[in-house]
Amino acid sequence: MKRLLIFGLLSLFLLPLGAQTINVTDVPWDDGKALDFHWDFPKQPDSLWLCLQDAQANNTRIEIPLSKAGTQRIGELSPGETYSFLLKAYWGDERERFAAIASPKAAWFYLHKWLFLLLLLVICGAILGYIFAAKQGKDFFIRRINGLDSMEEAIGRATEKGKPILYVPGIGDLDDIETIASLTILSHLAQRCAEYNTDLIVPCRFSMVLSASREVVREAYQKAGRLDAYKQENIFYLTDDQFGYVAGIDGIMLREEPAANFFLGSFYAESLILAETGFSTGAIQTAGTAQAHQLPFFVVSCDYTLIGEDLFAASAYLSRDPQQLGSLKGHDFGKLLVILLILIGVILEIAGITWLKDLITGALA
Amino acid sequence: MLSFMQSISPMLSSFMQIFGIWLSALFTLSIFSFLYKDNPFYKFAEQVFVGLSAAYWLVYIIHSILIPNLFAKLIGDFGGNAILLIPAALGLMMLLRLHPNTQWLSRYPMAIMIGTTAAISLLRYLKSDILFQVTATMINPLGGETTGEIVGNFLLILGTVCGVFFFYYSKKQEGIYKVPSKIGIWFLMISFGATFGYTVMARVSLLIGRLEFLLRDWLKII
Amino acid sequence: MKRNTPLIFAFIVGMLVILAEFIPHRPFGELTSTLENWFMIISGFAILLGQISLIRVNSHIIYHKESNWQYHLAGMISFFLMLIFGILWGMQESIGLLGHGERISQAIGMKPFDYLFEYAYMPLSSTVFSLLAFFIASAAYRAFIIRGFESNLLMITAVIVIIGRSSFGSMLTASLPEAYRFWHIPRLADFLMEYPNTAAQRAILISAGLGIVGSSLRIILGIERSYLGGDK
Amino acid sequence: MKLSARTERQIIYTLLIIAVGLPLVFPIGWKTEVSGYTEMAYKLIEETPAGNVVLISFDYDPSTITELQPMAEALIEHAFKKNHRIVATALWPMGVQMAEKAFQEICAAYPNKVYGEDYVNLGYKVGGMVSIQAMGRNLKEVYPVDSKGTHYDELPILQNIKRLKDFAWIASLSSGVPGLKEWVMVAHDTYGIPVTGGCTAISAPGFFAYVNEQKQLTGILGGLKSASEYESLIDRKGTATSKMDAQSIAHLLILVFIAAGNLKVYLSRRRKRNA
Repeated sequence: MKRLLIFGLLSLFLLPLGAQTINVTDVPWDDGKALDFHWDFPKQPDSLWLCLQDAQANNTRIEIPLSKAGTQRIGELSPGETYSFLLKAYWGDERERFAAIASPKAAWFYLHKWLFLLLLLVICGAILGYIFAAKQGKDFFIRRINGLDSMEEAIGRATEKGKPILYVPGIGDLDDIETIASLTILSHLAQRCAEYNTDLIVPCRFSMVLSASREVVREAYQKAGRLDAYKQENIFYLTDDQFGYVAGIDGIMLREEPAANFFLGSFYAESLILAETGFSTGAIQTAGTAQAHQLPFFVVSCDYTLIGEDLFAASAYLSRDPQQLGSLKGHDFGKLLVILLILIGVILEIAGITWLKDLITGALA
Repeated sequence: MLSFMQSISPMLSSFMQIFGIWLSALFTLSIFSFLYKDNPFYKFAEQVFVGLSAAYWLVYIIHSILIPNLFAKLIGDFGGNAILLIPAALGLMMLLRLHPNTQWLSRYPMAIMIGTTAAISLLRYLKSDILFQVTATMINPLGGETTGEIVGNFLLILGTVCGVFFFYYSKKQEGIYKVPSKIGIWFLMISFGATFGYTVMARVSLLIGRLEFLLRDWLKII
Repeated sequence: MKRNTPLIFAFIVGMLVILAEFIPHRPFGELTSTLENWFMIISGFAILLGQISLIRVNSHIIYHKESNWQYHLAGMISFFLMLIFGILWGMQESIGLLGHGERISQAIGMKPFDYLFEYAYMPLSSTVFSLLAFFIASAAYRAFIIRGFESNLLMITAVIVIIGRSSFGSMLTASLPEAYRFWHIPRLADFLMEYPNTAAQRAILISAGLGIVGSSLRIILGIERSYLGGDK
Repeated sequence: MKLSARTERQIIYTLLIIAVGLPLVFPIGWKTEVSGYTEMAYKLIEETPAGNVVLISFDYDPSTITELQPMAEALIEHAFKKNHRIVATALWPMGVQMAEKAFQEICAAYPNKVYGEDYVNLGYKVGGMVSIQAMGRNLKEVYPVDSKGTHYDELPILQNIKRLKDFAWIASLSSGVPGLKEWVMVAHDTYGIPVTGGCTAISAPGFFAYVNEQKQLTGILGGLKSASEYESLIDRKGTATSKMDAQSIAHLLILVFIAAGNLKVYLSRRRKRNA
């Protein structure tokens, strides 16, 4: 404590002397852990020696470049604590000492991130705005998803041939949003199946998915007024095991030869086994997943593929659920914003103006 | 007895090593037997795998999370770490999910975990997968050094913009709007082709690894 | 009440994390840091929960002698064997309840836990996915048939990449003159990966990223609550 | 001649085994060419000054050992050659054992490297992205002890390491979630540390979008081929290179299958048309 006092007094005494030569400032808009140390001598010194003392009187030597004038940022400090600086400068035999006191302050906002915050608020605001508008009953337009065209074709073919339709809701459990989206589509398909009196087979991997699927299909048959045609035993549990599940479905495809297969939900390594077997039985195949790695296998061996977001869009399109619909519109707003930003950015870059890109990159630092 | 144990120890150890390799080979072939059809060997190997994997996770969760980050801290300096009783209690509430009557209590730790993950994902995805990708696409296509790079840069910009437009659902894809969407799907197809090629590479690699084990460690052909 | 209070918790922690991203001042950074450490401990218990329910499901199957119960019994035996080994003698350099078990390790060459890992877990884990090499080969023959323009685009790219990522590809076009180097197959494959592929992947990242932002936002604000499960 | 689907499949499987097995028994020794992204990763490590502490995260399990283990070994060897000091972590529990194996393998050739001074295995932590973020604030809170139970403060290598920012580069070997993506998002995009890494070939195309002007990723190794490229860059006779022959032959075989399949369909269509 005593040492600190002496150091402090010394600094006070020397302060007026060094005021114009050295200067310590707080780094603005930061977490209060850094100070900027500036120095400016009339002539080039031969050597410089800077020492920093914290409130507990611990001294740390700080390396600074040997130059006539400069600024050194000192980090890793504690916010609010007072730090004393002592700089010794040598010109041959001549020596001078300068001292300064400063304390770093924590700000209430990272100013450089303002654009990041603004974009966050704009995108989130758009999503929320659309959700609330949808909940108020506003009906938004969503284009028809191409992959869904298969539904009518599939039902038509199945009715004509008198064969069932196979629907696989993916290998995800009920906490997976892809499975949820898949069940929405299943509900729609089941209703059409009920209307045309076509059998619908739904093998499930998890018991939770099983009960949800039964619920969904039963409801759909009820809506179509054909509850009598609903066959609970067609919606069944196969096994929890990933490959065992696929082997089971393979067996069904070879035995029953469904007229149409639907693989919608989350799929992993098993996608290609399913798609291959289905392809070889000649069924009309529709697949959809958000797992980008698996899409190639579906694209080559299925007639229709819902790619990534398509799966969720299809679910929103069919269910008209305000939450899904509003969200999707919000995302669309974001996509438009992204496209616009990219196009403006590219034009500016070609013109040699890097202002916009620097602005966004700066906000992300 | 002890000296007897010691004297056979090297023999036992080399026996155990050979036994281990045979065990590995047995398990490897059992899994491969699925290629013929689903059979008892495969089912057995599969369940052993599930069991071992679960035990491994359990042991490591206890050893590397619960002991050092919770129990050791609480035992070492209870006063200083008493606040850790809160996550410990929340963790125990998580386990109450197993019983239907106490299941509702697990919603609190769940809400905290999901809330934290959601907020972190929101920030990170917005930054890394959206905004950084936007600035990475803001390039001067003419800035490339070779013709290949210039063409590539144009494709990069075109593909990104059209690809994003492909996932735009608020407009019917008719007339002029059909064009970017079509281009977008072409780019997606090229990318899927690349993924396809890479997947072939990955799966073949894994097979090479297993065959190498069978040929080198087990049969000692190589 | 049972349903809404957790939603408030999710809201508070979510907002805290978001605010801490923009506010450098105390106490946001410290609070978030504490929250992150708690998160780790709670996740530890969550994984524990997973393993316990696995035991529950399996013992149910074994007790009621449901189909294939014998295999589940084998699974449970291996589970407990590995667990007990791990707890008693630890693994690798970590110590267990009974110390390092030097005598046993000497007899079998390594710790029992590591032995099971090396000779049972490793081969099982690495073989399961190598099965897919066979499936890919048969799919290549039976399903990858040239059809429309779009799937052709996919197939052509795939073929270039498959050749380009083998040693064979570089030999095939090694003799091309310098002016045509662009068409050298490994280069062509790299070009496809670096530009068109990157463009498409970027589009996927952006649109999927927006989806994640949307669902995260709905969770934080309590609009999306399906993760809490049914009301019971 | 008409073959049943089952026979066809059996022929395909057998051919594949032969195509992969033969080159393993009789190696050919084809050379590979180094691609740009592998070189980028190599340069990052090559140009980092000696003495720096670096972090390698083992985010995989034995199922992808053939692809990722050679990368791990090559990265460790390269870092040792450049006298970087390595801190190993794992976001997957099995990663701890993978790290141990890799160090064992490389330390045999570098007997003077001391545990605790030149390298350390911190072990596994749950939580993925959240844990990485916590490491960014305070590494010791996340890792009070290493995988052997030694306290953080007793490990000389960690003396000047307080948080992620103190590492010169970070590499993640990743076969899924959590893994490289989380490291990019937090370690690079939030804390600004150069991140590189290796992944299985399946996820490689998805990571290419991060290799850009912003250097979200500084190069990437995707699959066995990149591993063998890296081995050739550091002059290492590693396991990836020896497997590339088998890989190349199998690739050719798959192409033959695609061609044969298409030919078959074409012929049967023509026959139908003629009939």
